[in-house]
Amino acid sequence: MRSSGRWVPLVAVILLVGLLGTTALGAEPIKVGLHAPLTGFAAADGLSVRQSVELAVKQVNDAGGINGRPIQLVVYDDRADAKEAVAVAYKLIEQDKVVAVVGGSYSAPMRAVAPIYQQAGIPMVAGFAVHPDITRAGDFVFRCGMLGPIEGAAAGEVAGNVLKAKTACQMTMDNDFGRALAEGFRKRAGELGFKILWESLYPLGEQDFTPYITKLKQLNPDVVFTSGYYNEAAQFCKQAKDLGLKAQILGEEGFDSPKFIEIAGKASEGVIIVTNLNRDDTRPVAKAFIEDYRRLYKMEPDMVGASNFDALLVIADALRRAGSTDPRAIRDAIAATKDLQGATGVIRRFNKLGESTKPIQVQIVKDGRFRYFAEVGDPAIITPPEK
Amino acid sequence: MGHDVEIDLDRGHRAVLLEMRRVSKQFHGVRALQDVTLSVRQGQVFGIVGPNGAGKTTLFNIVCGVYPPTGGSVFFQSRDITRLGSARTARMGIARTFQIVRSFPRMTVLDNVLVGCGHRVYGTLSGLVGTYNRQSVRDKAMDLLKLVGLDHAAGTLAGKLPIGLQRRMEVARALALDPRLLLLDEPCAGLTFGESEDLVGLVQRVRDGGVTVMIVEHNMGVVMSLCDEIAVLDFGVKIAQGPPLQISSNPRVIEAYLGKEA
Amino acid sequence: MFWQQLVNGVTMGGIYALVTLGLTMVYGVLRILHISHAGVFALGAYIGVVALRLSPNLVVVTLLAMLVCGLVGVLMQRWLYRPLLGSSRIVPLIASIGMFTLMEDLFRLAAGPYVLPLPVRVPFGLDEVTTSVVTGNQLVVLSSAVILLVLAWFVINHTRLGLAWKATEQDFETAAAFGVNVDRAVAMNFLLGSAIAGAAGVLVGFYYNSVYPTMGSVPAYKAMAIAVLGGLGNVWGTVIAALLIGIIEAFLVISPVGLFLPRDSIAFVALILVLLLRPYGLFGRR
Amino acid sequence: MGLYQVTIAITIGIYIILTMGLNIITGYTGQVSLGHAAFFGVGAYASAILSVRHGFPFWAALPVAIIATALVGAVLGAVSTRLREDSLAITTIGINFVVVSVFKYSSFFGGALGIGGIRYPSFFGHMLTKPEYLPVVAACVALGIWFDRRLVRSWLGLALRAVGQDEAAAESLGVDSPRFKIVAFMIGTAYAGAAGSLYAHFMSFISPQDFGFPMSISIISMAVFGGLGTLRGAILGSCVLGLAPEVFRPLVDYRNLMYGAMLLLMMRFMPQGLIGDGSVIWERIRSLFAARRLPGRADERGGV
Repeated sequence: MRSSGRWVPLVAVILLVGLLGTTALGAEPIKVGLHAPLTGFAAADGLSVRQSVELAVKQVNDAGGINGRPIQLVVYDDRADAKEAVAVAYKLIEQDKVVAVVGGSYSAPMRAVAPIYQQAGIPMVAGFAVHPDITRAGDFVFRCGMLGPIEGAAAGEVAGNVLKAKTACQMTMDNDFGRALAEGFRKRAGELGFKILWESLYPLGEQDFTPYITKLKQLNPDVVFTSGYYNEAAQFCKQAKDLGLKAQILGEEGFDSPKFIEIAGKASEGVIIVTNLNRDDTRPVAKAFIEDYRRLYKMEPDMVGASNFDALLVIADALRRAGSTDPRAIRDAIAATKDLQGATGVIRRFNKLGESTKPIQVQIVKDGRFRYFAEVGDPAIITPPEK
Repeated sequence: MGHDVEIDLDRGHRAVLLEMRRVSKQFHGVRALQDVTLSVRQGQVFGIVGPNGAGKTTLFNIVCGVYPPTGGSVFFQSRDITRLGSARTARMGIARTFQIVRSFPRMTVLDNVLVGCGHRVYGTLSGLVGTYNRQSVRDKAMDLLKLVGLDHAAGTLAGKLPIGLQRRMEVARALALDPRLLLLDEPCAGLTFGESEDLVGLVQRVRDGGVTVMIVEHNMGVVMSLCDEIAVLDFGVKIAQGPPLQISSNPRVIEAYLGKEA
Repeated sequence: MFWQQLVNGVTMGGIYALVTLGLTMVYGVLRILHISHAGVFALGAYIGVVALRLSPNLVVVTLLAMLVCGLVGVLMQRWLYRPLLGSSRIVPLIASIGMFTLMEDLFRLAAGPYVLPLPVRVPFGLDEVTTSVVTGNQLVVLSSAVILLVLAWFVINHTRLGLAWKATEQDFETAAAFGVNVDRAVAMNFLLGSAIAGAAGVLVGFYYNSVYPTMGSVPAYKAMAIAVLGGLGNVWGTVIAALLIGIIEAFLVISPVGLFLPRDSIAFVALILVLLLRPYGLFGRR
Repeated sequence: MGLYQVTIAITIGIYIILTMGLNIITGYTGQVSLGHAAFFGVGAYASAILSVRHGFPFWAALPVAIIATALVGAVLGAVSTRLREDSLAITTIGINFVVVSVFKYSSFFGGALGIGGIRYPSFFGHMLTKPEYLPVVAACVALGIWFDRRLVRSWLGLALRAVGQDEAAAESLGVDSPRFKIVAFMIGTAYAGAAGSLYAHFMSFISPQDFGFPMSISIISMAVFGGLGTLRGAILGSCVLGLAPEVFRPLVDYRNLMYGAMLLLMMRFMPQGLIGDGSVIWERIRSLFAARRLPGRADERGGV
């Protein structure tokens, strides 16, 4: 051990010079933090989030950054665990001194860190986490994605008015995401008057849906609204086709991933989902996101990535308008966001609670690709609660 | 299989400490003990002999309450202890050693003996919180270790001692219960002649201290020199009981041990 | 509807049996809770994905997976468990958990966090056969499970190796005393147990057409519960317990009880209830 | 000390209390519990419900949570007396799964959404901030250490270790092991209850998956990593494995890999744990002390 001791001071000097060197060249970077579940059960979503936000940063910096200053992204893995997310939050605030944060993780960690960012006065924009309490933490917390109940209500709207279903069943994934969606769907079904024959609850990570489908075949509803992430969704559709379930399968943003189509194969044909990424979107921002993503990462983008891509755009747009990196100014600028062109649609505005209002896209799988099917823009459904 | 009329040599001048009435025990159909009746008097060294698998250790385990008999009952100081668990029988004053030595390997020899000293406290709640390593208790434990010649090894971990020394520690640990009855399960197994001699001396000192001893042993030399009375078990049945001389000449005992003459 | 549910249950039971079989065999011989067995199960699925490049035929892919997983099992036993036999019971358990976490992350780093499909070609187009009660895929899983279980039954009950295992199970020293090469017997035990787990990995990867890094985590602990439920070390008790749990889950999940009791804890609830009545499991012995 | 360091210190303090509790159950009394996180959860939920729904202040919620958890622990203790080592280990896994699904399924426990709005303790009207919460946790850790030292020196501690090392021998010396196992579980789960309460008030929001089986694995890994059966091992193990995720954080993608590898190599090459009884490092430390200490001290009491 002793011999290497002599080298340590020398190496340290070289490193120091190196660091100083880089920052001196470009204008001082603006540090933005990112939470993402890069390992653990949610590693796939973590990778989509990280790749999409890094793409957004690249696009912003290529276009001259924020009045000449580049955005520097600081990413930490929270394994979708509340304890780790709290440690990540303080590290971002105190050590990395970020001016704003993209909340790209699941509901439990995001909910645990929202009050921390509120107290520290650092604006956070959550991507796809659906828990209602996240934005209730205070005025520094915003959300780009949809609220569970709103998305569920949109699915109810599609089932009732678009598909004219008379009977439906719900296959609800048993976590806060699944339950929030089921609640929205149930409420909308009540309003539109179609009957829910059966609501079943299945565990996260479930693979064998044959028992549930056998019962669904017996009940034979017009529509089955299923909540789940892309692996559960693909298993459900595949086994439903194998067992010959006739009902129209209606999914949600969890289905929205190329992996769903790849695994479900032929069984994904004709499945309709409510989501917020429209593949046939003609708007340049959405087109650029989809094409750049495919070119850079050689894989299809998904909703999880898109909603966090937008969260970064919201922060970048606010930084430009605020013209300063003072977190309080950034927060005010975010709150004043108006008709921002995002990959997931036009973000009209953020309400007092920090929830965004966006029309909800409805996609259908045709010849192995998501295509436009409908859009739910009725303010009665898509306007988030104010308090 | 009738059993011999019990010859009560002492005409009862010493009280009966332990009595087993028609005790039998079955393990999944195998009859380990069948209708065994015997009584041990205060201050005796009572030997139990018999070929392997005769049910000697089963008898010990029943007396100590490790498991209840399938039939019959056991009395200690004329109190029924048949269904009492091994912990409660131990606290009543029945101590034992094991055929295969069972020390607390990761505790020091001293701590091993101290576990025995706690018998007054284990039944209570308040007593449990007191510190166990008090001077008075440690002195008592050290005296016991001196008795078995292990006071020099008090600080070493029991697991590190050779088997012979662990067995001696087990005796000291059992004596820490201040027992009225001490059950020794093949204490001489694996010992050298000299070590067996020491053990005989030790048992005699224990007996002189007023402790009644029951001993299961194959080493007939030890049994003959130590025991006042001997019971012989064969296939779970008591085939003879009496003083050593009378037992060694009993034809049925010889037959059980050496098989029938051709 | 009843028959279809029964088939659903038996299919899941078959999969549980294949995963749990290796676990019980290993426990029988080494008395070790081999949690990284589920890592071997997932490894089998990943070998399946790699083997697809050589040949799309399910049988070829399964055999390759069995071979590799068997060897990995033997390596684990040699390198990890044998040196730890002396230490306290909990140490191999924690080492096995460390190994399992390590394997899951290695899969993620090697093959990415995403779910990979396993589009194998099934001989005689068995998977296209679909009747009202049994789907093609279920037929494939059931037939493979039967073949593998019969293979295991034959090895355990009718070969010298199986006899050696029974001897080693009773007591290491006495078995060695009677000329059983204990080391080789234990290694072969791991070989067969791990190979079957590898095959189960391919089967599950095919049945759900999905292979992903954490596919082993639920089977890991559910298989443990089933192994104990069947009586630790009792191979056939475990297979029966696996089928029972598969069937109970299929019927319980769609009943109102399903809303209170999540599927994955049914095995544990059953375990706790049985253990209170029979501390050694349904068919276990002292 | 920034809030980042305070957060880590509080988290490690909570881990130490959990690991000390498990060390009493598994380390001293030899009853393998792989479901300790369930009791961490019982303490957290008890404290959360008492403070959010019934307005209990932290100082009242903590003791009640400890007692409630100890009672639930007694039930597990009773179960453990009927089971043998391996089936007990698996059953504790089962209990972990079942307890978490009770939290997740019943609306009383807030279901999958968990419980939020758990207030920080207030001291004479002043609500503690996070840095001021650290001394509260530190005090609980100190109390836990003091109680452990008292326990190890008491007859109860001696009896527990006897049961842990040879149950039949302990029975033959008057120790009725079922009763003592239940007491061990009660004490160990009481520690977990305290940790749970501290965790709930620290995070101000708890959800079922915080108390799942992976958490139990972390706790037992810390105890075994430091050296099972020793207080010093529990403390060191909690610090090392508690800090590992932060130390490895820059290795963003390889964190889980390093954790698994560390556990595996540790168990493979140093089964006694870093500073457990009989471990190379501890022997060297002791020989260091022994050299300086007056030779001939009669005994070496149970693992410090």
